[in-house]
Amino acid sequence: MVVLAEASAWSYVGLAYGVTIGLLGGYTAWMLRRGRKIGRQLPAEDRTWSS
Amino acid sequence: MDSVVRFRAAVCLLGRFPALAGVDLDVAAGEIVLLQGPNGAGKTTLLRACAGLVPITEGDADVLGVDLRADRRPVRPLVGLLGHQAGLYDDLTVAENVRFWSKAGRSQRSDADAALARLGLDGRLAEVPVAKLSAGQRRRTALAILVARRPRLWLLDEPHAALDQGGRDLVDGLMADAVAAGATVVFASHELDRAEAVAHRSVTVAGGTVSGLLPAPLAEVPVA
Amino acid sequence: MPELAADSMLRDAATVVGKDLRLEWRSRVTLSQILPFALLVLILFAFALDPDRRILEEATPGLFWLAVLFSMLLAIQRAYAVETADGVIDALRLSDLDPAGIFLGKAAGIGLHLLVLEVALFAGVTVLYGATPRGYLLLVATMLLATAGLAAAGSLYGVLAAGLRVRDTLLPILMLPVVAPVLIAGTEAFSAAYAESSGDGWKWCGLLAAFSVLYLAIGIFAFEPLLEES
Amino acid sequence: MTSPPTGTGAGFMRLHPDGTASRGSRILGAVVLVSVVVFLFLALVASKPDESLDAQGQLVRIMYLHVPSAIACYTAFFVTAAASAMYLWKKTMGWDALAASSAEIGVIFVVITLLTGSIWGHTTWGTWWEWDPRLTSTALMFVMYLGYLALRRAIIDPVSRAKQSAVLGIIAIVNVPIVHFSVDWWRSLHQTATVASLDPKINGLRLLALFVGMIVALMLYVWLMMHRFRLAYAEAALEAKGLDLALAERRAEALADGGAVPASVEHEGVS
Repeated sequence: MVVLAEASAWSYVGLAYGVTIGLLGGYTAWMLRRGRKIGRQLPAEDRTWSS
Repeated sequence: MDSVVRFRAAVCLLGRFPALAGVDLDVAAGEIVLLQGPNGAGKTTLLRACAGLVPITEGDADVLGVDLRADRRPVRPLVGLLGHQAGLYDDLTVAENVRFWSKAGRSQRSDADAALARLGLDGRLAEVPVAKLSAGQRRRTALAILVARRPRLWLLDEPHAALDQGGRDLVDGLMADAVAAGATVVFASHELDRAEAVAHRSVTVAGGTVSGLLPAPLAEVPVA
Repeated sequence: MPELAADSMLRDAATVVGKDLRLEWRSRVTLSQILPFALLVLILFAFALDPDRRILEEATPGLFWLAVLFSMLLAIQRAYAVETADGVIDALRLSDLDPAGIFLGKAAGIGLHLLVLEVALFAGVTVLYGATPRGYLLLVATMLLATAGLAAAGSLYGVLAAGLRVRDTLLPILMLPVVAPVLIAGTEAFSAAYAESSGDGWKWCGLLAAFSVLYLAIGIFAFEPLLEES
Repeated sequence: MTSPPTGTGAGFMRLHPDGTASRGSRILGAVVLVSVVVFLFLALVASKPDESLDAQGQLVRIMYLHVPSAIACYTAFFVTAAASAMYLWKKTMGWDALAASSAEIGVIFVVITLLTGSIWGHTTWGTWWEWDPRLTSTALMFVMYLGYLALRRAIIDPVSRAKQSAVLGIIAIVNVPIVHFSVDWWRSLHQTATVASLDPKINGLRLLALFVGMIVALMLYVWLMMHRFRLAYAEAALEAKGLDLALAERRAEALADGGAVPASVEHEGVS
């Protein structure tokens, strides 16, 4: 098994956490934004959840 | 039960387009009914709905005692549909196509051969691949399949189109024969002179609704 | 006349496969287009890898099944192109044919075409790559079982994609991940058949058999809703 | 971000008037946010690096992402299959929307699983990709569900789309174990270090971090599903709205005595 320097290991860990947070954050932002755009076109009584 | 087709406020969607927007239609057994109306009025969809090919999303629809809203498949073996497309395998010969489709419709081989003869396809033409046929000859082949299957309800979409004089007379003869044998015919046509001569009555299709002499006035259809 | 459902299913399958073979006999699309393509793939593999026979010989099992998969895509597209042209699919829905019978008939048709392709490809790898198998029984069993699985999955995914405008591009991405196990199992079983001892080969045949049975079963039940909507 | 003019609730509970949030989703969202902070603290600060034999050192922290996202994506695809089966039974669009939403979120989690697995693999094998059975079968699963989403995009008719993708959604889950087994057998022939080899050496705070990671991933999945499902539902409702209008327009054609017919209606026979 390849032994890595501490700093190098942390950079891999940081990359993994960064990628995960970035992906989930990006998807969430897209989803919420699109939800508002679609919701705006729909009359409030059809949005059964927002009561 | 004399009613073969009974539609009440039937709505049919093609994707998001309401091809039928509340159709009322009654056809009694033994009738020949002509559907007339401009292109895009919904004639083709109405015929396909009667054949159980497209779903009815609202209203009631009953064909040959089958409730199309509940399950539209049981009606299919009972009807014969001549659509814009002939439904033929290009690489097979005329006789092979007719024999395959009549076998698929649980008809005997003798029925297929008789149908070929009836449509004048039993000679040299029988062994010609469908791809090499003219539009009129394709139409005749499709009609031969219908004849071989002996449907109880004939649904013909522009049956006179692409046919020569002899072919058109043949189609009129087939409709008369079918009714004489106890079947019912609904057909769409633009050739009103010829069509009105053979039809018992005609109804007008427009904007996905039906208005005609009998028995469903447009006023019954809720117009938004 | 009361009739067993299985009987009418098999009879309809026979009607459909009979029609498909007749179509092939008249059009010769598989023989004159797909078969040359399959052999061409073998030649291209040689260009890509090495003219050195040793590498080709070692890679023979994998290349064989890869060539089968590529030609299979064409065979499926051809099998359903004839059913979607000229409103034929409507005629199928209007017919009395049992959808499960249509599924089995199409699968049998695709399977027979695949077997012809595989025999030709086998001759191809023997001549071009110089690979000679040791265990013929294992080889034949692998071919038959893998073909059954590919044909069943192909018949099912073929109708799924059949009605779509993007069918030619969608079919490979739907189909290839699904048949990846066949590629793996076929390759491993062939490797065993080409090696001294057939060792693990039969284990892979078991996987192929399970795959085939599973997809035949899925197809018999799932074909109807797919035919209805395509 | 301007604050919404209207909307229910106050403070952090104030909901955007047009959005897909509800009281429930907002509360769950707050819980998820807090849990994420707790998880990050556990995963990156509190837990010690792996010093055991065959040690991973700090790299074990990648596992706290990799394993939970794998579990979330399997859950998501299982929900897709279950909702697909329910659709075929009940034929209501809600189940279709559920299946579609779950598949999309599942794909996001698969991507995370693959990327974190690959990053971990690079430290261990020195290459970004090694033919590890778990990673390989996950990659195939990823492509399979991309195909599922592609099929959904390719079909316009809502009912037809729902039915066909429901069938595919069920077939896809049946495929997962087959692919997994075959890839497993395939790689067991030449075994190397696998992603799986890590699992047993996790204990103490490391185990806690992994466990909290799983809980957070599943909660996040549920929260995402609440929003994504409502979005899908709103889109379907919007389609249905257009329908009433289209029906009225269509009927008006009948009255417009020989009026112009839209060209799009010309080939109505093609379904």
